[in-house]
Amino acid sequence: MTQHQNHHGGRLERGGRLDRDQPIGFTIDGTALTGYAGDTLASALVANGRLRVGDSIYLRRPRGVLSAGVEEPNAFVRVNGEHNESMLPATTLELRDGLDVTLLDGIGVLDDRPDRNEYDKMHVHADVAVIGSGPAGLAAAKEAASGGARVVLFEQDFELGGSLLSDPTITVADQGALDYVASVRAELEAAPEVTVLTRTCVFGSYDNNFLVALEKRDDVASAEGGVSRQRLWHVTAGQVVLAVGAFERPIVFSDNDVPGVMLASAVKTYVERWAALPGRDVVLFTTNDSAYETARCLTKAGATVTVIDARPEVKAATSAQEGARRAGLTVRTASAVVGIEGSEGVTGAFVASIDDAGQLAGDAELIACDLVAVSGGWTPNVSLHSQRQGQLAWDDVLSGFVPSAGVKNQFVVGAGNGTYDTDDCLIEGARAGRGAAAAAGFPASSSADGGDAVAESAEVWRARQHRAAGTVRPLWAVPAPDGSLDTHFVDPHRDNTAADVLRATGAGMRSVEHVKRYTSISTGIDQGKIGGVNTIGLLTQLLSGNDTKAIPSGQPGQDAADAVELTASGQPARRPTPGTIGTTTFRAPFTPVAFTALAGRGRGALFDAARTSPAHSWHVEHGARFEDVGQWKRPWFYPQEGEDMDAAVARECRAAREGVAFMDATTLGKIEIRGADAPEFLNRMYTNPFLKLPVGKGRYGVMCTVSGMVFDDGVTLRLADDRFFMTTTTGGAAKVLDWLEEWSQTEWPELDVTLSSVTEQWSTVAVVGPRSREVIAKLAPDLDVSKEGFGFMEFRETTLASGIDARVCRITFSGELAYEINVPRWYGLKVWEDVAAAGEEFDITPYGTETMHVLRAEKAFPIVGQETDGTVTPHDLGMDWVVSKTKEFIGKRSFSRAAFTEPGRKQLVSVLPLDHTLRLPEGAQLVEPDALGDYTGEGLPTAPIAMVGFVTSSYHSQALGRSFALALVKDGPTRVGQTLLASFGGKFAEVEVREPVLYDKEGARRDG
Amino acid sequence: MMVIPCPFCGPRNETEYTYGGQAHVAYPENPDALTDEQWAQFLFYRDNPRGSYAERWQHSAGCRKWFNAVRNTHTYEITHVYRLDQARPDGLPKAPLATKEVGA
Amino acid sequence: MAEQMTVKPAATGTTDAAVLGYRRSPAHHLAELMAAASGEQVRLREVPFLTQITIRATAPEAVEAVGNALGVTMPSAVGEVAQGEFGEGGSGSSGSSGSSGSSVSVVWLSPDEWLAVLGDEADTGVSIAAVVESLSVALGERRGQVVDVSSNRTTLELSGSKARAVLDKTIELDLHPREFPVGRAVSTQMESVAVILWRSADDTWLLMPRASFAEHVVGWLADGMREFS
Amino acid sequence: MSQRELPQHPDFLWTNPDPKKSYDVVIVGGGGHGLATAYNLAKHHGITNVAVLDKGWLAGGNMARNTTIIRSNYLWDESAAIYETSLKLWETMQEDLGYDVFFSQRGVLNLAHTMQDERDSVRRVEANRLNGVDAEWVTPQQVKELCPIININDDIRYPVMGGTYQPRAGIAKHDWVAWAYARRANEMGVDLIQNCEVTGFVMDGDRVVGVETNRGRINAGKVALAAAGYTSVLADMAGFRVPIQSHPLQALVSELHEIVHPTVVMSNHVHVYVSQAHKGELVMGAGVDAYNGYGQRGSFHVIEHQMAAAVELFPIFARAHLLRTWGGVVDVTLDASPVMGLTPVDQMYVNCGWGTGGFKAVPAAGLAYAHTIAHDEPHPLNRGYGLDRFVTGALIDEHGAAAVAH
Repeated sequence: MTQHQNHHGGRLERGGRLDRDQPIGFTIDGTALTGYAGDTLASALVANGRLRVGDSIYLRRPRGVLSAGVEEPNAFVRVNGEHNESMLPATTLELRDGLDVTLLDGIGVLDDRPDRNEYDKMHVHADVAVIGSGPAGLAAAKEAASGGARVVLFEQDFELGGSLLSDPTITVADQGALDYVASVRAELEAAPEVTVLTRTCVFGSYDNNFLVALEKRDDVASAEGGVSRQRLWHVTAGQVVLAVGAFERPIVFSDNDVPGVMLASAVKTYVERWAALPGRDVVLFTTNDSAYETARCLTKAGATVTVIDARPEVKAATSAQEGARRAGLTVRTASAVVGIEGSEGVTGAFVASIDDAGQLAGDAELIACDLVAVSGGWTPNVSLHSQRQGQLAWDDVLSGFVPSAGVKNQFVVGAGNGTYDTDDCLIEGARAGRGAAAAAGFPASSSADGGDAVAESAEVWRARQHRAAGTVRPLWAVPAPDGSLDTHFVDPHRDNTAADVLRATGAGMRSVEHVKRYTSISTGIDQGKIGGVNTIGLLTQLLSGNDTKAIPSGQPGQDAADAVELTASGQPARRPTPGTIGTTTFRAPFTPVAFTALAGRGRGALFDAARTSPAHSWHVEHGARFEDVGQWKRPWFYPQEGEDMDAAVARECRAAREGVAFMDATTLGKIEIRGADAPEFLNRMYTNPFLKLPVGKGRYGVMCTVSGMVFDDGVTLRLADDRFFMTTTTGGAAKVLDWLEEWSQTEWPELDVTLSSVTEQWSTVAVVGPRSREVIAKLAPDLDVSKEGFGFMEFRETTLASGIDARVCRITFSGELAYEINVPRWYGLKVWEDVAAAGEEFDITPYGTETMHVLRAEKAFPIVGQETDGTVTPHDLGMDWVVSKTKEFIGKRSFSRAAFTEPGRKQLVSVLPLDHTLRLPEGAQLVEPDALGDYTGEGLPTAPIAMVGFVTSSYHSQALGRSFALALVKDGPTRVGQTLLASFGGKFAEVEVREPVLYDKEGARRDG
Repeated sequence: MMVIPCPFCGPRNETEYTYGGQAHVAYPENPDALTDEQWAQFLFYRDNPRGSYAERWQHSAGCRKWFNAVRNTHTYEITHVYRLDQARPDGLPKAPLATKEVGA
Repeated sequence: MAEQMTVKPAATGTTDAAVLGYRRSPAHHLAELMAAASGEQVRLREVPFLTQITIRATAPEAVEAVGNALGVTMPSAVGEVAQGEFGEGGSGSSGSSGSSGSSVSVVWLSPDEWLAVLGDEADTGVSIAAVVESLSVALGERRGQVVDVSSNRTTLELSGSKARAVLDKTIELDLHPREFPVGRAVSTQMESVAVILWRSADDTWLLMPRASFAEHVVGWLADGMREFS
Repeated sequence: MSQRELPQHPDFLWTNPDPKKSYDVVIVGGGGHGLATAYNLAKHHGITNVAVLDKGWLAGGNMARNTTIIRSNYLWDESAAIYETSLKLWETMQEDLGYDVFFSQRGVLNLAHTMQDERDSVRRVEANRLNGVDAEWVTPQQVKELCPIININDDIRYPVMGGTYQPRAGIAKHDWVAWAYARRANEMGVDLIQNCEVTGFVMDGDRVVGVETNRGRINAGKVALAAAGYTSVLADMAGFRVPIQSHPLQALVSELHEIVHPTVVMSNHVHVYVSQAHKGELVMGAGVDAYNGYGQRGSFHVIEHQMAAAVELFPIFARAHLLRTWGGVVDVTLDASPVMGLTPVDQMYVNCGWGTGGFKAVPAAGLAYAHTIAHDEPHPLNRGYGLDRFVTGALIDEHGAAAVAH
């Protein structure tokens, strides 16, 4: 593909920030090449004479390296190896020994092998965060640090210096540019409170100066693990100094995407920083003075340079044009490159004169060359500023959007603020550094670097910026001799051209956001860094009607010369400017970030806490299978050798109903409540009365939301007149405490009530079954466990045989005689084991949540979250008895609304499949037998079939010897005895509606 | 990242807080005295301005105290933070139950 | 109304040593893991069985009374921890705890909530029940609460020159000595797990998560320690 | 391997007129709902003297910010009815509007990670089927067959226990949809007025007769609000309240990748909602931020959590890159169902509260809302969605019933 290989320049014999003693071998598309330590992949390619990279994504046009930085739209690679990483720009990829890459055609390929690298996160707090280490950033950091402030300096490159790395020959603060960088670096690294982070890109800027940055640590990451390959920094900064530079804009002309067309500043960077010469015969096409520096360094490197300057002749002897001529260059003014010769690589540039309106003013002339360096002007990098809703204003002289209204506690300095003179950057940076340090409470110790003893007004400073920038003549689209705009690339990554923009305006698009969407400009990987402002400029030109040739006519309502754009004040501006058109929105991230780096360490077991009870190890040892209940790991069932779940659950159920079984109930939420008004408070929270609950007794209660829906339930014990011990559901523990706190604090602060969570202070073992009394008698010899001596819903404080103090309650969630033993959690395992030992002679059986569910369902005890879904009232559950008719409580008012009093509510019943072996799927819907019409379950019914309810719980009952289910059914209690059809998976089964409670209706078993 | 100044614990990241919606919406003194329309207003209607908004937050990962904050819902800037027993700063938006009823 | 019910009052004597021997701390089973993760630069261990009592009080005189019972001036602002001696030699002896004493730290948790932390009763001879009793008497009928939460949380100690680096990976708060000096303790969270974070010395930090989260917190910390091991 | 490039948009979309003095109907809000409503007014009710006003650029709100998931597998009858009507209209939209909207019926999987997820899923599937909505429960193995890149192993904290699958569900291209409606409406005479912000309403007693805007007064026979999260601000001007709260909702895309993800996967439990768009970018929705916000931005930690979940479920996403994040303003009601119907102001109508369902509802909402406006009474599809349900308590609680977001 590359007959042009090695046609271009190559590595210069000296110079550059390279370690020439350290050659680095790498492979691209199977070809072995060599670079040096200090190279990027792109600089090594340039040094090897290879500008050509992958093809463009849709048009399959050959493309070359365009830039030397994060804005690169063409040069993307996949890094091969154990873990392929896709879509990395060659311009920012540090060259490493053995690097093996494949060029991409604008699109990535995801590797499906697991990424075994590590990624972590770090939080850092800074008094002053300085982003960017060019001259402005270094000056800012140096000043900010001088008074002892905590300063963090972020640099996305692997070297500090920013633009100074490409300007090594200039003098900065009376020393060589690189010496200056080294001296500031040394100073910063010596300061105890300063952190310098290279390879670290701040990609997100959020409210309150919260910054997010990604550090690439391939240089330190270890194969053994522990050290992350990338680190996400969460930065909380008092003050932020944005010193993030500017992007050079390409120029939109015909075939401006041919390999060998490169940004002028990138050319300079390759030559100066990496001693890599991108071309030997160079046409340099510029709209401004800055590119003359590129001409100078190219000449010095031995290249021939022809300057094509879009601007008319500037007569002043001090002009850049004259300077270049004096240096022996050919400078052609009022001219433009209007086309490129060559497709796989530049072999020549067509150059023509242009008139004041930017139209061609003569025939094009071909100048042979192997590189076209372009400079369309500069665009301050405003991404981070704009992510914080910082305002921008279009500056005609600078020909760019510059920050206007600032962001609170932020400073924007240097090229990112339109300050392009290095000395001015130092002044502006230092001033911001001092300002930030002072605002952070650590005034800088050093005095001014000079030049700003009296700070200029914004206007004076702007004038200074204007003088430094010189004259810029923006060329939003250079006409081609054939009038076509089809290969005038505006957004190379998305393969969008000026012709696309023209179509957009012709279609009625007036907003830049619409143009973006109509074309897809700025949606590519560089997110508009390359094409954003050129699009806006082009749009301005098209909507102004200046370029009459470019504006189609005859479209209804499309007289573009009359296009109306509104200014911020809402007044129509007949002549749009880039400022009135405005930019698209800048969003994080500034540069792409791997998903896995954002995921960090929170993977696998660390994704979310798994909460365990003190007896967890026992459950594991005894073969429990676990169920996730919220964050808790609860034993689900304990299969024995050869048992499936059904067999295990049947055995566990039998034990509980016929002998004795025990369950870990530690996960239930527990809240200690104290206060003179605690009874009143509970009375308002629960639907049933609590004022008269005697000390020593417990009561089951239901809580509702304000809108009357069941919210949680549980048993609350009265420990003393003013002390209660509330239990909640496992999943509801946190929300119930929050709920109580909210009402206590925000609505009824006058009530004397205090709440504390003791969920994990206590470990709870439920001992269940006809023989549980015997087990408890052994465990708690001091306790009178007789039916008379220890009644249902009572509790006792006692000392167990082991000497451990315990609170024993007689509570049942199965209908059987049952006890709950509560002990401080650190005795939980011991007491669990003691229960197992005491019960051994009765063949005590551990059971899990599944058996618990079966047992309670046989008794129609609802489970909040299973029988309820946020639309179910206590009445719907058949629990009218738990709803007071007299007292006021939360939710009560809602019950008198129409939807709660009219028939048709779904209410709890049990349903029995006529086929006793059929266990209905939970969630099966219920319909009336004649509701199906001719629907057989095949495919879908032609019209909706009315549903009357659905199955909430469904099990096989050991006690009943058959399958059964609970269901919420419209007017359920009135349907008892009716037959309904359960619908599931395209099948139907007849079920009989029954009263909810199927087992021990009289409640005879709870006393043993 | 919003940094919310808890009146008791000082500034902490929003991740430590629970949002509680509009402030100063008192539970009705006597719910039974309300019409269904009025009750619906209490249950389901909250102001939703673009701009200054008095709202409730709980410092759930810290002192667990509820407090009020005035925050701009567009800029997310918090201009006032005050305890439940402190008066609402002057000039803030009205309380919701004061506005007209909705039928339809 | 319920006077006929005899709810046994909490014992206030010293717990039997054999009984104390039955205790298992929440990170007991993680000791090996913690030891393996520890090295020269950072170490992690559990400090088990500290006596921890939640104190809730609102009235100034109630706050003063419980402070007196503990022998401290109750801290009044976020981050503050008061230190004192409970029992023998301290002003807070309840008279029922025999001849033992323990240093006590009182951590401010909210305007009306504190956590009193004392040594393991097996070491100090000061029983939890004795502290609860003493504080309950001090609080009296006034609004508030005294609750034993010794089992509710455990205490993990992270120490060493890289301890802060490990914490900075996971704690959002500013842990710089200017903002978080030695002796400061606050409620915050670690990857959405609530913890009390307490800087007990320059390079020593205590984290107190609730007991069921011990495994997760140890897992996070150990994972973060690996690069320093 | 060549990548799919979408065809170009038509050469002409719409005119940009100045507002007239008066319209029969002024629709406030030029998003999907406003545009579809205008189209339906013109198409089905012969009402063409209509203006759609937008304070910014057309379809620049949630229409430009959503993750384009289209499905109808909602639990309750009322929801299933309107979303299934919508889905059927999606199936014919391309012909109806003469514009390719790239409705790709690649199916949507809703994953279950807990036993209660599974119960809720089965319940929803069975209800869907009886309501004529294609839906099925699928096992983890079937999940894997439908979407081979999903990790169904037990090595993650919340393993996949199965899911529901709606084969006819899918995604579309949002701008194309909005512009399809805009172009047709414009062709039939509807004026699309951009950069036109409503600053007040002109009343004649209890009746609205016009709107004040930054481009002057516009008289209106009827005024229809279709402004999503901004409905509260407008209703406030009109003197009534709507029971919605506006929250930030974030979404994100990766760079372009060759296609690896054949369907749409949603997991409420771990907050992952992901598809791979036509051109190859991964599109993901995040969870709703808890607080009220009109800032069109949310909090970054929400995205970090989501990424952890995404990479757990889809190990292949590890090396994809986050390219762009953005935020929208979702207007949510307490029952997570929309409000559509009459208002206390005569001749003023409201359509809001769609939460994360707005995009998929566009065609049916346009149909029902146009009917409501034209006849001054609700269409059968939105009879249950009036403000009165908050008074009677007859909520359509898609939220409480653990239905799925997005």
